[in-house]
Amino acid sequence: MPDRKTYKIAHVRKWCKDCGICVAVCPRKVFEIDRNDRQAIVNPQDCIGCQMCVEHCPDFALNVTEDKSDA
Amino acid sequence: MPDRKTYKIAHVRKWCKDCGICVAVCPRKVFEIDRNDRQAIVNPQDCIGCQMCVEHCPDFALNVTEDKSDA
Amino acid sequence: MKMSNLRSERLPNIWCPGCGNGIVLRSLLESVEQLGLDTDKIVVVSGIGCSSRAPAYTNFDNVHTLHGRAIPVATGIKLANPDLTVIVLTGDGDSSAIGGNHLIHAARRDVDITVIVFNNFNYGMTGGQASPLTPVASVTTTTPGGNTDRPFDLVNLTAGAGATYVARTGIYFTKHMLDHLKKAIAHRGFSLVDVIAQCPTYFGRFNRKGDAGQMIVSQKDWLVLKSVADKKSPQELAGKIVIGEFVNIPPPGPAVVPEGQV
Amino acid sequence: MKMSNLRSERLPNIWCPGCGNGIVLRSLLESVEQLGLDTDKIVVVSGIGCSSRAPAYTNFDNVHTLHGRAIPVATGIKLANPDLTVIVLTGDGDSSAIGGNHLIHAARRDVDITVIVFNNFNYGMTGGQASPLTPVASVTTTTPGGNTDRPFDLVNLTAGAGATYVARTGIYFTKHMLDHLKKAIAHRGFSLVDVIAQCPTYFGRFNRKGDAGQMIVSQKDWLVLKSVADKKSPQELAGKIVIGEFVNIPPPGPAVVPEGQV
Amino acid sequence: MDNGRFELRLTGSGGQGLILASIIVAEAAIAEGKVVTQSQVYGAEARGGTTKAELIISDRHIAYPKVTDPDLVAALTNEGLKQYGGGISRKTVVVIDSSTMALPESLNEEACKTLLALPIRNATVEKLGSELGLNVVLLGIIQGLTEVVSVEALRTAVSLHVKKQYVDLNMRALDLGIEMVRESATTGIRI
Amino acid sequence: MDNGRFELRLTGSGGQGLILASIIVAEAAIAEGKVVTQSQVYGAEARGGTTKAELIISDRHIAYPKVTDPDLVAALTNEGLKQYGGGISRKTVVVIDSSTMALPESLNEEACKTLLALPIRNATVEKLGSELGLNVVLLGIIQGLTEVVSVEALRTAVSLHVKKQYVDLNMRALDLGIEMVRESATTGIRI
Amino acid sequence: MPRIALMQGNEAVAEGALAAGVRFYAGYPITPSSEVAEVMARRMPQVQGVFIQMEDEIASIMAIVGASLAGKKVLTATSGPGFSLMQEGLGYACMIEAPIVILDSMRYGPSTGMPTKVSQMDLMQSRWGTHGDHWLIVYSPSSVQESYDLTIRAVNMAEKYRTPVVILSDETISHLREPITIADVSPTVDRRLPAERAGYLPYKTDATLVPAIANVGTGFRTSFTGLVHSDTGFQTANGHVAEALITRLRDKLLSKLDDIIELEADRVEDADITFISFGITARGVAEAVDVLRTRGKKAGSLRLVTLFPFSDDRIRKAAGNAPTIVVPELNSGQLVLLIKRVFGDSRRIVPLNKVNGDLISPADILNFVAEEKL
Amino acid sequence: MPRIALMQGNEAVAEGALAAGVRFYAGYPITPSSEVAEVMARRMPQVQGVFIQMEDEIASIMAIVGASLAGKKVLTATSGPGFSLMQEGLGYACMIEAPIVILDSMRYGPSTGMPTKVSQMDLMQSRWGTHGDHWLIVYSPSSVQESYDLTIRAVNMAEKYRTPVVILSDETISHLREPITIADVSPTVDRRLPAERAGYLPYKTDATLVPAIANVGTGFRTSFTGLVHSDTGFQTANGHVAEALITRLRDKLLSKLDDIIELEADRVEDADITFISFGITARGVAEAVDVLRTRGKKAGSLRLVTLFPFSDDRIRKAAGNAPTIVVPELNSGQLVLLIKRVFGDSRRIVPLNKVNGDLISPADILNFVAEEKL
Ligand SMILES: Cc1ncc(C[n+]2csc(CCOP(=O)(O)OP(=O)(O)O)c2C)c(N)n1
Ligand SMILES: Cc1ncc(C[n+]2csc(CCOP(=O)(O)OP(=O)(O)O)c2C)c(N)n1
Ligand code: SF4
Ligand code: SF4
Ligand code: SF4
Ligand code: SF4
Repeated sequence: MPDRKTYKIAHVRKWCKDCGICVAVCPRKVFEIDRNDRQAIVNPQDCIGCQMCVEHCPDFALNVTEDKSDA
Repeated sequence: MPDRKTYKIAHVRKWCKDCGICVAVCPRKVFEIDRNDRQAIVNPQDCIGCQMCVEHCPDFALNVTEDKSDA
Repeated sequence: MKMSNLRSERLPNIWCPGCGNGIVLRSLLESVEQLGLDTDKIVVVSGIGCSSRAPAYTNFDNVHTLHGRAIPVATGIKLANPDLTVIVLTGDGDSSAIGGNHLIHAARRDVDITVIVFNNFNYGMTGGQASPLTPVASVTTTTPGGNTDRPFDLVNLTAGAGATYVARTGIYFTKHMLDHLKKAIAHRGFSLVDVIAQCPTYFGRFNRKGDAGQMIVSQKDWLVLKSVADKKSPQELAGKIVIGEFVNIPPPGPAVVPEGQV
Repeated sequence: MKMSNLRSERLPNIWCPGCGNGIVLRSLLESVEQLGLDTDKIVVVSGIGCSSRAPAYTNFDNVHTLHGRAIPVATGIKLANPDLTVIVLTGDGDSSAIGGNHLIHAARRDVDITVIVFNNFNYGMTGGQASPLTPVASVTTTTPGGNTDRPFDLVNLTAGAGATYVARTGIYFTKHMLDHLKKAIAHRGFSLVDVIAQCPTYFGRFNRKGDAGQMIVSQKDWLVLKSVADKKSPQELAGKIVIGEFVNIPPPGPAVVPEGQV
Repeated sequence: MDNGRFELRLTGSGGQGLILASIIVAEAAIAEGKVVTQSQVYGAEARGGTTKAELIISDRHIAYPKVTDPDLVAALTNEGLKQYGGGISRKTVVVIDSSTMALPESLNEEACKTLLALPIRNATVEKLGSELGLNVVLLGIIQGLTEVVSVEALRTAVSLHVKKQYVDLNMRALDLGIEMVRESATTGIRI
Repeated sequence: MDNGRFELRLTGSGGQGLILASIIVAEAAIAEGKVVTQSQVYGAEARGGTTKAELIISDRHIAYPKVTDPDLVAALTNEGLKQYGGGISRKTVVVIDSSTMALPESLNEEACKTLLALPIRNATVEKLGSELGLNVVLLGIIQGLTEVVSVEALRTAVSLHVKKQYVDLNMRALDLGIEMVRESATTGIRI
Repeated sequence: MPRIALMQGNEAVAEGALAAGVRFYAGYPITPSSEVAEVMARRMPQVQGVFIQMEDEIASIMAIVGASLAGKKVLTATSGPGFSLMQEGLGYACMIEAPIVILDSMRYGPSTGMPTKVSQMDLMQSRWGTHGDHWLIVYSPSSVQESYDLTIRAVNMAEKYRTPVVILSDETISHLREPITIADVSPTVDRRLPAERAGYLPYKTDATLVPAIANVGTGFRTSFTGLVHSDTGFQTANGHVAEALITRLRDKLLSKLDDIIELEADRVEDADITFISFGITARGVAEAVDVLRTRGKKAGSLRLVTLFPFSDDRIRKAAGNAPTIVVPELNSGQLVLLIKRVFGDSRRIVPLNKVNGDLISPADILNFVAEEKL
Repeated sequence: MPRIALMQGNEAVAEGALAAGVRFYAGYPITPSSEVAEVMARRMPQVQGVFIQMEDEIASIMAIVGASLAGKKVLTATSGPGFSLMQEGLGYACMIEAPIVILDSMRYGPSTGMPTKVSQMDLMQSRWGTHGDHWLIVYSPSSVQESYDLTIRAVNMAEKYRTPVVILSDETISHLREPITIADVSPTVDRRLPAERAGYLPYKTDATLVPAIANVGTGFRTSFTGLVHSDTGFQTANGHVAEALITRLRDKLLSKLDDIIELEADRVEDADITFISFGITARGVAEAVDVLRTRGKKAGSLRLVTLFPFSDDRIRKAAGNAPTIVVPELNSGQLVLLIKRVFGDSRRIVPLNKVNGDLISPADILNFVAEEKL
């Protein structure tokens, strides 16, 4: 996908409670609750920056910003 | 006024507080607050039995019944 | 009317000359009489205030509680013995100031009690302070410059809380008052009647409403029947209070949610 | 969004995994940010409950009061210093059970405070008992057979009490929530926003609402925008809750009654 | 005013202005450098019931603030006298309003120093046109009988409590009271 | 179980079923004619935090109801052991879940009688298919280690607390725990 | 046949109340008492009783007062903050002589304090929390069994003396699980009711000083008011009546101390050091006394099962003659104030206080005795 | 120039508060305190202050707490029933250290009792009404002048020690009119405020033990909670912090008894009989002592101006050596319980109680002394 913006997903592990809300609200299945009941960022490349996860994370544990590193 | 009904107005003096409500609500000026600030029944003969005074007396001090004594 | 339910041995009552409370009391006694209720099964419950002394003049069981607390006591009585007719006699302060929470919760729960508010727009018993029903600009001992707080509209408040019967009436309109008290008492579920009464000693005097007689007769001028008011514009109704029946939701059939369903 | 008003040194917060409170908190912080308010002049006041712990995570002055008593404290603060923006963060129990009277009186007086109700339909902090907003038939620790008491509709209740701004929103609808929080805070006079949040630990678990993610996403199904709801029949709306702005009365110009007039 | 102390009790029914009357005497006494304590009973919230106002005037600190040994008791109703006649003794002067009250039989020569029955209400209505000012007439009577405060001090105190347009009326009321005492020396019923 | 008294403490995080586990042991002990007191701490209203459940089993009346001198401490999290490791002494057997916990350095030979590190979580997931039943596995471990209650009593107590369809699973869990202790004699890490 | 069941203190209070005939519960949840409400919510429907969750604690106490007047045996449960809110209603119940029972499970205060931590800080409040002169009974359980038994007793005493009874428990006992013995039938007492409608005077009393007031709805046309009232139940401002009423309210309890007061003395006769304590603290004391005795130290314990009425006399007699009296309690010193009054300068009275949210353990007591060289 | 004005006790409390800088009043009317609200309703607008009538007493105390946190000096006034309702809020104010002043004008209780009759029945409640360990200051005026002066003092003490202060007055003093002397300017004390935002810790204290907490809205981002809290003002369930907090709350007052406690002794030095009393009752005592002295009986009086903190020590010292101590009070015996504790068996402690709604007059005392052969 040329020209498509990419995003950096920052996750504050020590604030996260692995509640799975990000998993439920993300339209792109970026997150997963893994076998250890832990939140995991599995498909960061699919992120479209919609901020659903950020706005619904009750623990302020997510931040999604446009990745300008390769721009 | 032939045939016109007449009424007996019973007044319980010891319950009456001379508030003057009967004076105000009576359509026929049957009552008066006299010079001594006391309630007085001055025109009993004009009573039409409407019960306005009875129903508005806050002290249960009035009773108006049809006078059948001369019937 | 025979006043068989009047506890006449306790008369004269403690109220001031011209106080409207006795007129509401009379109407209550008459409604009970006309409804043909079993007087052994009636409990009148009140809070604290001039109006809350009313139960003492009825020949029913009576419970004079704490300021604002008649409704939870009444709730306890009714739930403990659902056969009883439980009637709360309360003042505007008692019911809507300190007792406001109980009022809205009883309305919400639709407890089958009847609340009769002796609404004289102020706290009579403590010397004429403002109540939550004191109209804007009225003078009371705690609003010497005129009340600036907006009053509740008890009808809106209790309807908003979920009451299933709400009416308003005025002591001048004795027939109207009697009718609505009867309907409220007969109503199954929470019912409230806001009865516009009068306190000539304080509210009347401070606001130059004239003597007791003038105060009562003037209700003709500033109370408007709902049927009439419905046809008027807000401007025409400025300064007036509408009386009539505002909410009358019949009780639902069987309990809303059968136990098994949940 | 920068979260400059988040007291991040106090994170992680005490709430359960998936609790909705943090989402409301975030929205509050964002609304204050977007409104550009002077953060030195903001006081957040709360009662007791899980939700009432929210102020501790804001970098504003915060006052954690007693169960149900945030509103009178907020009233005291606001009247003592009208320059301040005073925001009450409260739970459904805190605001509408024990605090119900203060709620309706603040609405009546139109005190210029904003009340944000974190409405999770139960008492979270004490272990999931029923609140006055618990829907009929819901299971809680004090309604093991399903709730039979009718809940308040906070919108009707506060509108009936005289509130000048009332809205309802849900935490799934973050933009909607943010918009209405901003409008409420900006409103001059009493404002309330009923925010449908979630308690997966108790209400969700007892009522089989699924996990936190399912609970939040399901708001799409049972919360209906007012604009949409206005076009629907009561039957179509059964089991749904309508969100949107319900009351928005602009403040009157000068004081209703000039001193001299009375 | 034995040992520099004077105890006054006024009784009647609510609305007769007795509390105000006692306050006015108190203010007059203060203006003359006296110490006072003024008090009243509040009925059990009933309105228009019987009331009592009390005043102690003294040259020095007053410890116990209630009247126990009244020098003067003025009653405007029999009920008031009945309820609040406690403590009347051989030193007490009792004033009653003979226009509205029956002579209290109990108050014979043994019971009090003097019983003075004056037609207070009738005189007020007759001379001042209405009952308005009756409590000030009573003030005049108190002054006339006891001189516990000066007429001047009383005039000043009264005028502080009435609207301008009524000052005149009230001064006449005061004079009327003083006059009634004077006349009573010859015409009033002293028992 | 010196002098007829046994003190047990379980610690871990909320939701692991430790309180229920302690209740089940309590019920088993009661069925065998013992006296018990069971208690727990409630965190400062925070959820999912560290918890502790305590149980005293005794032949006779128990006065002070809290564990002060534990015979057995079983911990499912390091945080739990840290917060509620108080009172561990030379008489104490300490069990930890080696699948999720680091070996606590403080618990050397001086500090306790035995430190037994068992892979409780892993074994549970492996043998029973999920973490469900972990607390019952722990019960088996407790039984296996102490025999403070009989296996039979424990089986009965467990079955009173689970739905019919899960009885089987739980009995297997119990057995697994007992088995783990038995094996640990040879394979478990005892320090 | 009596059965044995493992239950929490809170559950025991609920079950004890049910066994005593309580059929009306109104309450408002609060840690650490909420389980009482939760048990009642489940159990009341099973016994045709009423459970209602009210809008707050004020409504809760007023609702049980109402139900009591309608003839039910009633209970509410709360903790410090809620107990503070109930104070006005409690005084009302004293004044109208409504039989009601209130559990106050003490947590750490003041104010919201530490909701999940134990304390014994409401001791004085349980006696003096409401305004005006009043008297009531306060019981203090030390175990789950006693939570059950004393609740039955509280309900019975409330009915017998037409008085509010407070069960002053605490967070630890509320949440402690112990096996208790439950009798098939428990002794119950019902309030005395009037027989004759003619000449019925609700507050007229005989030698018992306890009025036989009719329940509402039974045709007696009875009257209740929190104002000073005469025998009729109607208000009066008569000073003599007021004095007689207040005096009777006092004497109806203070003349029955034999029936009301329970004190548990353990080895005080020959003690050199006696501990006076109540509630959960007494259990640490019991163990410490045992240990001290094994160490040759003559220790004894007096446990106050009934906290109020508090009889200086009885406590003086029951406490034995130890020259040193230690008063351990989970507060900054409340019971010790009363004990000082009881003994004046005749003994050495030593307070032992703990205010960190933990219990006073046997070790704490032993250390204290050692450190203070008692 | 000081001026003299005739006013009622209630008016004096209101005017005293205004003189002390009170600019926020929230209240709910109740006999016999309502005039305070009425005066404030009139006077507050004149001084740019705020008067608000709240929906009940709970809201009243919480509103003054709020206003206090926003920097105002505040007052509310009530009587027994309202004071009972305020108890939870009072404990909150103790815990967060909010300077507030409450007038409780005592009427006859319990419950609604006799609203227009005097009593001294809330004495113990003023100390123990709320749950949990707490400390506060209680003053008791005996005259209208003292109602004025002690109100100023109460406001100052509240600010100085960041504590609730109760003025425990009564129906008689509230309605008594006496001339009082009003100074042009009254001594006022303002709460200490923090200087530095950097490193600001609201509950960090120095040797004074009184924290310098910022007012809200001043940029300090301060935090208040009724939960146990650390120096930061934020909640903790740490037992050590809890213990330290409770201990400091106690010591900040108990270490300043010289400043807080005022006792008025009159001729106790050589007395054979000493009366210990407070409030209105002390005035009957004063007259009785005079009479007894003229009769050759060596009588003395100790009047407690400060009721709480109650220092056994100071009272023992101030009371002199009379072998007989009479404790007259308008209740069934409350102060006497404390006095018994103070003196143990070393003196004869005689209660003199009146509970009919009237005052204890000098004659009552003289008769009592005669009848009891004291
Ligand atoms: C807890 C409490 N607060 C305040 C009071 C004082 N009080 C008695 S009656 C009353 C107000 C009465 O007003 P309302 O209910 O309108 O009745 P009214 O006297 O006007 O009939 C008040 C404030 C009280 N008795 N108890
Ligand atoms: C006077 C008083 N009563 C009861 C409580 C116990 N209590 C604390 S929080 C709470 C209910 C909280 O429910 P809600 O306001 O809905 O908040 P949530 O915890 O659900 O966010 C209760 C009953 C208390 N702290 N104080
Ligand atoms: S920003 Fe949107 S797409 Fe990206 S991870 Fe979050 S929810 Fe998923
Ligand atoms: S209305 Fe009744 S109380 Fe009033 S004056 Fe007439 S009779 Fe008397
Ligand atoms: S004060 Fe007002 S309400 Fe009370 S009795 Fe008098 S007129 Fe009626
Ligand atoms: S109990 Fe409920 S409301 Fe409280 S933190 Fe947990 S999820 Fe949130």
